[in-house]
Amino acid sequence: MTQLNRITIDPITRLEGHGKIDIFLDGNGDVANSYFQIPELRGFERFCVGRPVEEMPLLTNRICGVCPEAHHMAAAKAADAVYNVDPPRTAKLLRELLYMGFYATDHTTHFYALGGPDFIMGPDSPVAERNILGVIHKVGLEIGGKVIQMRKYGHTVVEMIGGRKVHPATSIPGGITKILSEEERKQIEEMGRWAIDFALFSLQAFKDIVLANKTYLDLILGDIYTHHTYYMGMVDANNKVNFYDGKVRVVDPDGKEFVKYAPKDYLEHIAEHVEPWTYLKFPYLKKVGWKGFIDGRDSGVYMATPLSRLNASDGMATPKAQEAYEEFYSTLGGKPVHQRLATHWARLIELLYAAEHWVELATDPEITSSNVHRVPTQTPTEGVGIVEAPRGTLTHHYTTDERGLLTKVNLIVGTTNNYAPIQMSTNKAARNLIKGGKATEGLLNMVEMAFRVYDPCFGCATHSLPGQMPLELTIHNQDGEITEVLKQFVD
Amino acid sequence: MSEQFEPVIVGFTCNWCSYRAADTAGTARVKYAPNVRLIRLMCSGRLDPTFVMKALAGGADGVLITGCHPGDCHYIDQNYKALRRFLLLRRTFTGLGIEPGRIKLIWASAAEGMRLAHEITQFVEEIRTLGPLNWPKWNEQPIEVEALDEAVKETA
Amino acid sequence: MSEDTPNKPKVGVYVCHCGSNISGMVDVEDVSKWAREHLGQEGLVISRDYKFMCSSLGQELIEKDIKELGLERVVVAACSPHLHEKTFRNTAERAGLNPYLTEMTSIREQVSWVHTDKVAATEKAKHLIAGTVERIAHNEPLEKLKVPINANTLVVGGGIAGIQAALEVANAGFHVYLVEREPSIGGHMSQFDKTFPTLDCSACILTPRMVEAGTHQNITLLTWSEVVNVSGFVGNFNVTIRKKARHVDEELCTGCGICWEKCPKKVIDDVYEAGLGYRKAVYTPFAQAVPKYPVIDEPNCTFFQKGTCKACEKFCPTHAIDFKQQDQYLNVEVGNVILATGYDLFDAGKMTNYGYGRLPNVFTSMEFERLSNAAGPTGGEITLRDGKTKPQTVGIIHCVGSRDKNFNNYCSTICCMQSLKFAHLVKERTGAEVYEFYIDMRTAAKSYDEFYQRVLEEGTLFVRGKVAEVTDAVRLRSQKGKLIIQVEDTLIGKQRRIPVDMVVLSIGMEPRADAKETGKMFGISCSTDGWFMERHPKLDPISTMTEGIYIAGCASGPKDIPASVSQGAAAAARVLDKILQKEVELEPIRATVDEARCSGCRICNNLCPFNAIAFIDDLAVTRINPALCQGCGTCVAACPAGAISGTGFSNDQIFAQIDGMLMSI
Amino acid sequence: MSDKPKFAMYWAASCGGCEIAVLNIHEKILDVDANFDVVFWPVAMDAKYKDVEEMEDGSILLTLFNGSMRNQENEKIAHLLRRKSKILVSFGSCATEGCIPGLANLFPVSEIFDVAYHTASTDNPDNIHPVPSFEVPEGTLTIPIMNPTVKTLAQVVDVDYFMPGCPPESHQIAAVVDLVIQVLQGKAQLPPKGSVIGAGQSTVCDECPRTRNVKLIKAFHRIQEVAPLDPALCILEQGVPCNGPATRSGCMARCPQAGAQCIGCYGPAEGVVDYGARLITAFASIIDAREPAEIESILDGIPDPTGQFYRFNLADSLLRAGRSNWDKDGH
Repeated sequence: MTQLNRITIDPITRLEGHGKIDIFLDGNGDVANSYFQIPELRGFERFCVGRPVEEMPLLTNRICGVCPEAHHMAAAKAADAVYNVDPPRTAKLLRELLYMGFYATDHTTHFYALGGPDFIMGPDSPVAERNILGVIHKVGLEIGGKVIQMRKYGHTVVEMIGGRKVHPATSIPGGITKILSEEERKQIEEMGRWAIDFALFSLQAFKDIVLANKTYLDLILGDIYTHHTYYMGMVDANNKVNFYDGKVRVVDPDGKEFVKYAPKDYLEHIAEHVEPWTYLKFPYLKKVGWKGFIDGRDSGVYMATPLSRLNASDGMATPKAQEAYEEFYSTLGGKPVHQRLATHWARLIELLYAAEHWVELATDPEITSSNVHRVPTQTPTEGVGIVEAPRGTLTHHYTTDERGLLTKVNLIVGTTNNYAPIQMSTNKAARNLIKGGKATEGLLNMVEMAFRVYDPCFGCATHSLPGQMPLELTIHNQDGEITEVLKQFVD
Repeated sequence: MSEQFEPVIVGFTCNWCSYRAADTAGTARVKYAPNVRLIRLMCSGRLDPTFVMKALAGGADGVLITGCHPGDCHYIDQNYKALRRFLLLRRTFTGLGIEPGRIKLIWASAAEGMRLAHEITQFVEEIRTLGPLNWPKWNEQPIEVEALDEAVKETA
Repeated sequence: MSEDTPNKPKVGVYVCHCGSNISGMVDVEDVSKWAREHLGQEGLVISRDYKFMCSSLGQELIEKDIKELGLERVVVAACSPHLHEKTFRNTAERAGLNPYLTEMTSIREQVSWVHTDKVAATEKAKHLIAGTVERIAHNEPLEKLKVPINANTLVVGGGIAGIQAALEVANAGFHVYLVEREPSIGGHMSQFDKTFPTLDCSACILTPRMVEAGTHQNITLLTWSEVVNVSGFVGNFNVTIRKKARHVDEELCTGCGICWEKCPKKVIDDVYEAGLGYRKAVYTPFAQAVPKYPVIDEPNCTFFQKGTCKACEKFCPTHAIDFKQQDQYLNVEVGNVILATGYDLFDAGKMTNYGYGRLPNVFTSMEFERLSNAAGPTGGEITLRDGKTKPQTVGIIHCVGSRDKNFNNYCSTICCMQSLKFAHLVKERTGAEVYEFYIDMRTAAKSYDEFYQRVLEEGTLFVRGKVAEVTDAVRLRSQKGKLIIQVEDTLIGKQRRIPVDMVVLSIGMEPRADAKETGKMFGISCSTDGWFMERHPKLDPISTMTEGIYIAGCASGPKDIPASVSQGAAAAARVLDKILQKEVELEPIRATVDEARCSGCRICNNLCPFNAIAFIDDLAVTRINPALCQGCGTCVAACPAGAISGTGFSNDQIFAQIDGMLMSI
Repeated sequence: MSDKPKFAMYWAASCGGCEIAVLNIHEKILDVDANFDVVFWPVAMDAKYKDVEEMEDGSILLTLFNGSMRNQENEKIAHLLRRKSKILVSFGSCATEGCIPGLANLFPVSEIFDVAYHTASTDNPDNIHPVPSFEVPEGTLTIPIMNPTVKTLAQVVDVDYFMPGCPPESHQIAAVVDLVIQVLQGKAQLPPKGSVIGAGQSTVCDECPRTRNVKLIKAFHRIQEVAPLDPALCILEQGVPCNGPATRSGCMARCPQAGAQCIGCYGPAEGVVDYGARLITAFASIIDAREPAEIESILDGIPDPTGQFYRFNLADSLLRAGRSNWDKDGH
């Protein structure tokens, strides 16, 4: 068989390997195939076995320093389930409030520092401007301060309830260890109201700059970034988006409910596929089956992102977010939205919901109650805890002995859900953009945009941050000489 | 297995009972196995678990801890504190895959040279049946990348 | 981390042949040669082997090397440090090297004498030496701690042992605080009538001593008083004494006795009279009491109970009665303490098969002492409970509560002799027939056995066997009203039922009920049977593990009067020795806290049995009092912050020793 | 631009929390920017291995290195950055003591694979495991080889300073940044090589506001059995195994202040050789029992001693790994 050229896209550095894309070209220099590899495994599922279940919220924190709050919550809920204990209402409120603070911070970071610049500045604007600084210049200086402010506020909430800014410490089986004081509550409420304004401001900015701009809209609606897959997201009793609790709902490529399952039943619906060339597994819908990296109703591939959560739900549980939700679908021509780039918009709608709900929780009369823990009385056995991490549905599944020491641990983390779609998106982008062994202009960013929409956090799967992943792409000719080096700088 | 395995054992004795018991054994010319090397402490209460770990990490196959009989401690009741540490240490070792039998705590009064000798010989036999521990000398042998490849290939 | 630092201190290693004791099983030349060749990088500059290191020539060898080679550390591989550690430390000191920079490795007791394979033995010797050589690099020069001695002495317990001790110290010209719980000193001895074997009158020999103690210018007598707190350490104890309210002003009282004549309240005296006699609510326990002042016994005093009476006050010629008097707390500073707290008597009621308390004519030995005492309730008449009937036959049962695994395993040592004394007194005063029921006769002291012979000759009947039961259930009408002693006579191998009128239970001694608390207060321990523990049962029976605390008399176990007296004197001698030294030297093996690193977690605070560890609240750190610290190192090993270090046995020293011992050779 | 001293920050096997902690020093980050020329910081900017390779040895003044040595690539970069840096700081718990992922040292890599690729939800009938090098139709794909044992940075290269914490507290990071800047301005001295920076000398109790008394306990409790705890009283005295007494100070006792026990992320105190040993002896010291049977039953209250004592520190402990990690016959 003919010697193929190879293109290696290495998100960070060639030797560090926080995930890299190998693109193989055929004799004509067209894309034969591409592989997105995750080269790291830390083995939490093994070494957590033998530990006391109450430590899981603290141990699994360390899976990811970007979304430790998500692991903390999923672990705490799984531990509740293991003891079959229902935490007092206040404990749940506090956990969820912490989680809203986290969501607001995380979505803000992604939109302004990572995803947003593509639009606000435009995909083909000079790379040097396509970053947070560029955004500041375009939208106005005060935005920079606001972004930092928003991150600070979010972290303050996390610290007030979780005890620490990174790796919260307070959730335990049956509730939480910290009581919220009235002073803290006031402060949190004020910050929350500010956060709502910030979210609205961000949405407005998105509309003014992106939606008003035909080029961007076309880009969003274009085919390169479109995949017809299943969509997953957690919903409350009214099928509204919920990050902390509820049932997991999956809709098919036509937006019809495919299944809605309770966390404990996840094994009936989710399975993971293993490939020998990467450490990360590929989850898929068990009842549909693994058909490889392909679109459509017959492929078990699903997506779990802000966009999928909106697709999988019937709306948002807070008024302003609900408005935004409706506008979202009316603008993009109804449900479900398959255009991946719309995820950025969806993310801002979630930001608004997080901020609104933040205030709802902070003003709940029971939030400062001292009844924050219920002592478990039953023999620990088995439990599943699911939350929506910003990057997808996060599942923790524990089995313990009668002393509550873990005997089995299974984790399906946020980003992992999207591993197959990411592989597909990058592959598709590459196929569309690389012709005749030559990369077209803006290819790099186009390909990068293809997976940046997923806000991939390999901290969970491996250990890299959702960074503006700088790309370096090298194209070899038949003889393997470098004919062209395309680079994107970020500084 | 050409020649039989000779365990290396580090022993910690208190100055007042067990170390004197060793003296008594000597004076009475009681014979016992030469595998134990004794370190004198003022009291079994001085025994820091770090000593035991250092001994095992340093190549010992077992560690013997001795003190005055409960109630007879020269320092009134410090040997009870040694007992508590010993029991917790042994549990910790189990989690690290070290047989609990590799550390032993015995009480011996200054008069019990016979007993000490007997216990030592018996402990040596117990370790002999457990076999060598030979814990890796981590600092002395940094794993070479080649060796590493091998190691991983067989595991992966 | 004890990494090889380039300039390690210069070490000399000296391997002793001990004649052939060591060289017979250990190839000492090879060991010494090996050390020279392999321990260079550990700082070794010289290693020698020699026939007898402890000989003056051997020591000179070391001194010479220290001077000429500038040795900074000396390792002697020879016998046990318990034999010659001092010797070689002195050697080093003579050559100008701090004694604590010398270490011994036992290759005799731990190697040559106990192993049979010369190769293995030689190898083990090398390992041990390597360990010591690595260890000694981390030894620090240490100075003995010197603490000044307060010349005052506290004696607790005013029995004969305590009195003796107090007098000895006082006569030597030093001040003594003599503390007694009861209203008078004198202890058990003051209750006896005669003392064996000489039969001289207890009161006659005791009283002069009591008086001397009571009037001695160097003795502060504190009766009706108890020690409630002790702090400090050898040479510098601070003692709090509770002086219970006597309600009698000692300044004014003349001891005339009118108050107890007039006192309307009769009280059964179960302390001094063992329950056989009465005293008043205001009383002195006995006529010769020292001091002469009575006490008012609040629980029994009508005024204190009902608020009226005050008879004593009305009649007191010197207005010495003071109902308002309160307990006083005195703080005294002393350098040494002698505990002569004595013993309690076994509670005969526990042996229900002997019927004490149920059968009126079963008496305890102490009751008998009072019966036979001229100053006692019956004026020395030996009668049955009714107070008039003279017994025809008397059975004396030995070892009641002693040598009995149900009660006390030990022998109370005095019961045999006291029983013989009783037999003699019964015969002398009543002519009754006397049976002695014994397990073994123990009469092992000066002229004790002669006394036994004498009692035998007087016709006392001896039955060898432990009495099973004393009962009033008679089988023969003729025996009606008698007590039957059921016993197996092991000499003739027959069960016997012996009818008697009176039974005397020779009850044993027990540690004071509060001995444990007392021990705790003074920082000393009790043996398993509850007596105070001596530093060494043979070689140091009057010292304890705590410097400056001595024990005398029955506090450390059953004793007769001569033994108690000599212990009192011996303890006094120890104290005087300390006082005359003016200061004590303490081993410098001590723990210290690095306060910068102490987190105040207080993990260590419960660990020190010598109260050397104190928490300083306002600084939130823990401190160790070097004079109280005994150097066990438990807190060093316990500190989770690694903030406590211990001299002589530091982590670095022991880590290095482990490394050395495991060095591959 | 570059007469300013060069600054680098790198992550090996880490979770990213250290980077977040650095970002959380907020405005201080501007001081870093003002005083340093940031030449290598993957999270913040394009980072190209060969660019670093091309730098002169020792040309980077300060490198904050977080993450443990999980695979060969981690080690290679560690060696590279050691060469290029004047001051190499082992930053955070992973680099300094192995952190939670160091618990993997309790097991052989093979076992980690066996579990990870055969979980309840994994559909793996053909027993496929990732392999270092794999032939796909189009060519060969390679992924880095995992080390059998997680190592700390100092076990691989010479380290100048250690900065503990999971992650290091932002106020401590800010303090260290200030210090280095002052050193640059000649206003301060660097601490001796090998020092621990950005932390205290003592242990967490030193900063913990809870009241402490003489400790003697009859039972250990798991926090969910007794929560909520008395907020004013030492957690350990309430029977909950709190690692505070043995854990280096510097975090301001955040977890105890939030009603949770210290889990030990700041590692051992100054000069301590083995963190776990300190905790073993500390916990044993407060047990109020003398009879072996009673002591054992009290110890049952610590269900996972190995995890309790070596949660963060296993890779840096004297024994460093569980026996089965290296000894096939071990169990």
